[in-house]
Amino acid sequence: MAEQGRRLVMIAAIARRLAGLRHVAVGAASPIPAAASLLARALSDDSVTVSILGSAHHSSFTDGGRELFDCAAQGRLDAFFLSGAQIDATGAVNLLGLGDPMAPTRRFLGNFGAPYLASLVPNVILCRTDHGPETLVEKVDFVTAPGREGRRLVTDRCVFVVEEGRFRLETRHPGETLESLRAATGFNFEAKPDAGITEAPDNTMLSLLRGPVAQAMHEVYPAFAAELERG
Amino acid sequence: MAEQGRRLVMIAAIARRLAGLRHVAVGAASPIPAAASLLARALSDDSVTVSILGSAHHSSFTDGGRELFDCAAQGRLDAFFLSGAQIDATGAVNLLGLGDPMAPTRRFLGNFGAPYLASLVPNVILCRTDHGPETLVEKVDFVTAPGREGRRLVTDRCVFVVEEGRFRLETRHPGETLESLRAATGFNFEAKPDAGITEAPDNTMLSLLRGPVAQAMHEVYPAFAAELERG
Amino acid sequence: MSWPPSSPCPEVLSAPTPITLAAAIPDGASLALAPDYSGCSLVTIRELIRRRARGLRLIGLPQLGLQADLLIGAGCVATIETAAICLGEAGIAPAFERARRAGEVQIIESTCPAIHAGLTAAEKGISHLPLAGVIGSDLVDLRPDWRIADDPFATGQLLLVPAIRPDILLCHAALADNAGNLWIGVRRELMLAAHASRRTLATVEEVVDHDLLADDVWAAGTIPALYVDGIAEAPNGAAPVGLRGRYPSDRARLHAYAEAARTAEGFNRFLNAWLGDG
Amino acid sequence: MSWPPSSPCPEVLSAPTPITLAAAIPDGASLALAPDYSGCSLVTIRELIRRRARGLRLIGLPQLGLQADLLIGAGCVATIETAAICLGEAGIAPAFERARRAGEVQIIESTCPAIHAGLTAAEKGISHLPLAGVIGSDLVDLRPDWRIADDPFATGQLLLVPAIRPDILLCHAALADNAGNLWIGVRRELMLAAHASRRTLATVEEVVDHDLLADDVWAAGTIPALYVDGIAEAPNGAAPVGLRGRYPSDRARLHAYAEAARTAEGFNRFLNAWLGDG
Repeated sequence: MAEQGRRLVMIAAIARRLAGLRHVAVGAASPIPAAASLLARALSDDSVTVSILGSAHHSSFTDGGRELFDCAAQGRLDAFFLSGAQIDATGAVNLLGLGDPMAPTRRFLGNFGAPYLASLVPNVILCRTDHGPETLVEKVDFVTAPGREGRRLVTDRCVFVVEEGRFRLETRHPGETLESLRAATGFNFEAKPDAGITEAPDNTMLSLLRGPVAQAMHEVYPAFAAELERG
Repeated sequence: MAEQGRRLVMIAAIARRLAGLRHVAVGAASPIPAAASLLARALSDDSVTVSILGSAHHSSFTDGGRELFDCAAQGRLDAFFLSGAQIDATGAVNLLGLGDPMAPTRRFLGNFGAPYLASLVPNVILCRTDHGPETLVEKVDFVTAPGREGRRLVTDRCVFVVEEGRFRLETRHPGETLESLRAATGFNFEAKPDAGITEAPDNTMLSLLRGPVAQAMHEVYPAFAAELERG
Repeated sequence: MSWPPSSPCPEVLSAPTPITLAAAIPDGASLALAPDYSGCSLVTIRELIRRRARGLRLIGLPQLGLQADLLIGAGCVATIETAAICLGEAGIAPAFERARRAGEVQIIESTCPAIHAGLTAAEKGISHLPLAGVIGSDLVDLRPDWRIADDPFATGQLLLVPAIRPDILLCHAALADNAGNLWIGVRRELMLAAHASRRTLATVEEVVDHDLLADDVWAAGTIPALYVDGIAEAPNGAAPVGLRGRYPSDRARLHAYAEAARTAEGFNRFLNAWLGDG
Repeated sequence: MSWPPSSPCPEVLSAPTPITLAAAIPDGASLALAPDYSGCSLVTIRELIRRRARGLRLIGLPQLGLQADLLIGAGCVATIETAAICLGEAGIAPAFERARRAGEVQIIESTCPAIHAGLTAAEKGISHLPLAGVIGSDLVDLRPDWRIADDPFATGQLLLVPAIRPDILLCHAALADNAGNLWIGVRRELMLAAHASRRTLATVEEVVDHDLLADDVWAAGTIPALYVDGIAEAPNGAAPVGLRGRYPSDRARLHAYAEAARTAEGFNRFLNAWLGDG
């Protein structure tokens, strides 16, 4: 499947998880979660509030940097997205570095708000566009945030969900097999009994993505928005 | 001494205590402290910042009701004023009520911010315009805020200061004697060895009071401002 | 955890009026109200009295004024938690004073920074906030729910004040927009209370057509719709108290109230006249 | 207590420029800096580098970006306390990464809400703030200054984060007035940091003649002069990062920096060109 096709599958898979929520926030440098959230908003007839950090037009925060965190603690933030330089079989993420955390052999950008949001936001969706064995590992070197039952990981190859403390395969994207996924994943996993194929975006979704979603994405993610418009 | 004369002596006595400070705040329903603070500002060539609560023009707070208290805790508030339905020999004030605090025989307005500000603001000046034995008592029925060494009480008759845990007479206003003060005061007190007469406002003060101070008072205390203008 | 979870946010009221706002405040609710200088929805208070609300637990932000006195006099109030209650320059709140003497209202005595601290704890989703000062005041003895603890980071003791989570904030502001954003300017205690409260209901002088969040100059003083559950347009909705930047308080009317309400009969005459007003 | 006490507020700088602002930041000071999206005074950072500042202890609000990377590359920095450090879409902060590998900068790892909590504790004059969440992260093991305590009001445990009191907040904003009031709009983390810091120094795009506190629409987004110790007019003072509502970041320049600064030589070439610029 071409890269743009995989992206659209990821966006649709995430957007479907956001249906019925009230308030979804998206951190910096997260174009796929941003597109998925804006798609969920468009599908909900704007009943989902979307806060895109770093956006002047799609953020409803007026109380400074702390507001996102206070909002989460108040129970007013239903979903947030995290990436993870490492993500492990339990759903834990590592945003800090490899090796000794006091002197990592490789350091990532930092923990940001993940240690807090991961425990306070009911729906934290993990997202990686480069499903591979170095990223998806048996055990993270540093627990920026621990895993949690029900947490989902959406990659460019499949959707995992934590059940009984470990990721299970929920759906695989078109073109993937259980074998191709095992080869690309650094941890062992079971597939859910009903694991099927990730549903591709339908025509309504595709037209919303090309139209209002792409338009809303232009401010913060112009290149990504242009690709959405090309379809 | 006529009422207006006493007021001017009080205002001058307070203003002299505020010289050299950076930031003075005045609570609600405090015309004499407000006039004294604005006078101190005028005398300082506007180097004193004056925050008058309830004023749109003379308040530099922009972070809501909590800011006054945060500001005090930061060490950014040099002086504040308290009244007290009862004030006792130790400098403690009672803003709550008489008798059992759970069922007072007479209840005043409430504690406001006094329990906090009295301990965090370095210069809390107590102020009463009706020096009498029911107000100035040996022991308050309820300690809204305890006394503190060096705390001053400015009344319409004299200035007291807490030294070694009790009020001593610092100066008496023109027309008062030690005897007249003892008769009007519900607690016993010593006079400081150097206790003299409270200095009346000089001509500079009087002209500032009639001019810029009265003008600045008009927003919140129109009647009081008109009296200042009459001189 | 089921997916998706039920939303933690209440439904937004559709097409609200002061009457429907009042109807959305159930008997027994804890209700945060501003002091007379900071955005009072008297027009909704009137509807609360008309519908004979009962058992309200008022929380002052951090004081209470005319709104509380009217509700208390009309028998709507069970408890008040406040740093003070008064009618500004008109002095003692007369209906409160009568109810207090009759033992008809329970008073939870507080102090301004303790109420701000309790609301801040709720805003941050923590059980309590440490508070400087206050220790040394007899007020601490009146609050068995407050705790004194050794400061874990310094010598000395700290007061720990539990979170205050009002069911509802009711306020009045100058402007809202069609999306439900509420402009409160520098009256930031209303934003704190909106964050801390489960619901926020407001009346406004006018609903404007432009997006208050689109321009940072307006956004800086705006409570986002995210926190606001119902807004009704109600010009002059704060009267007879004032609204900063819009209109002053009606001093003659406030003094007339303070005078009349010294007796139960006078209060009822004033109230009936007011209920007949609009 | 002597009367009057010496003022707790520092002197306001008279007629400041970015050069005098930089001179007012002593070596070894703890210096709060905004992330690239929230008001960076690059024009003062340049003067700090020109005067060869040393031993600065940077605090991210709550992250750090280009300002920190330039200061670190120029050898001005001893420690950083931050939730993250990066150049936005230009990725890893290259001078920081080199200094980290060489052990030239000490990193105090944090997370956004812990920094906000530490500043809030300082704002409120308390030793610490309880913080929800975070427990369960290995980050707690990296912070011996944080404490875990039983929640005195609920079952479970709370993280206690000590107050963060920066010596100086340095920022850039759109407007100030002649009285020293600083308009920061919705960038409210700057107001929190100004409250928490001993001094606030700022550059602005323009100094306006009208009083920013006179109109609530402006006042709502204004840090009062009370907290501000020096303001210098410096148009385009945030470049090459952007200023919300004024100008975007210079993406080409940031990417050129990210590329060049991968080596010490490249960094120095970029720095010298920049120091020669203005």
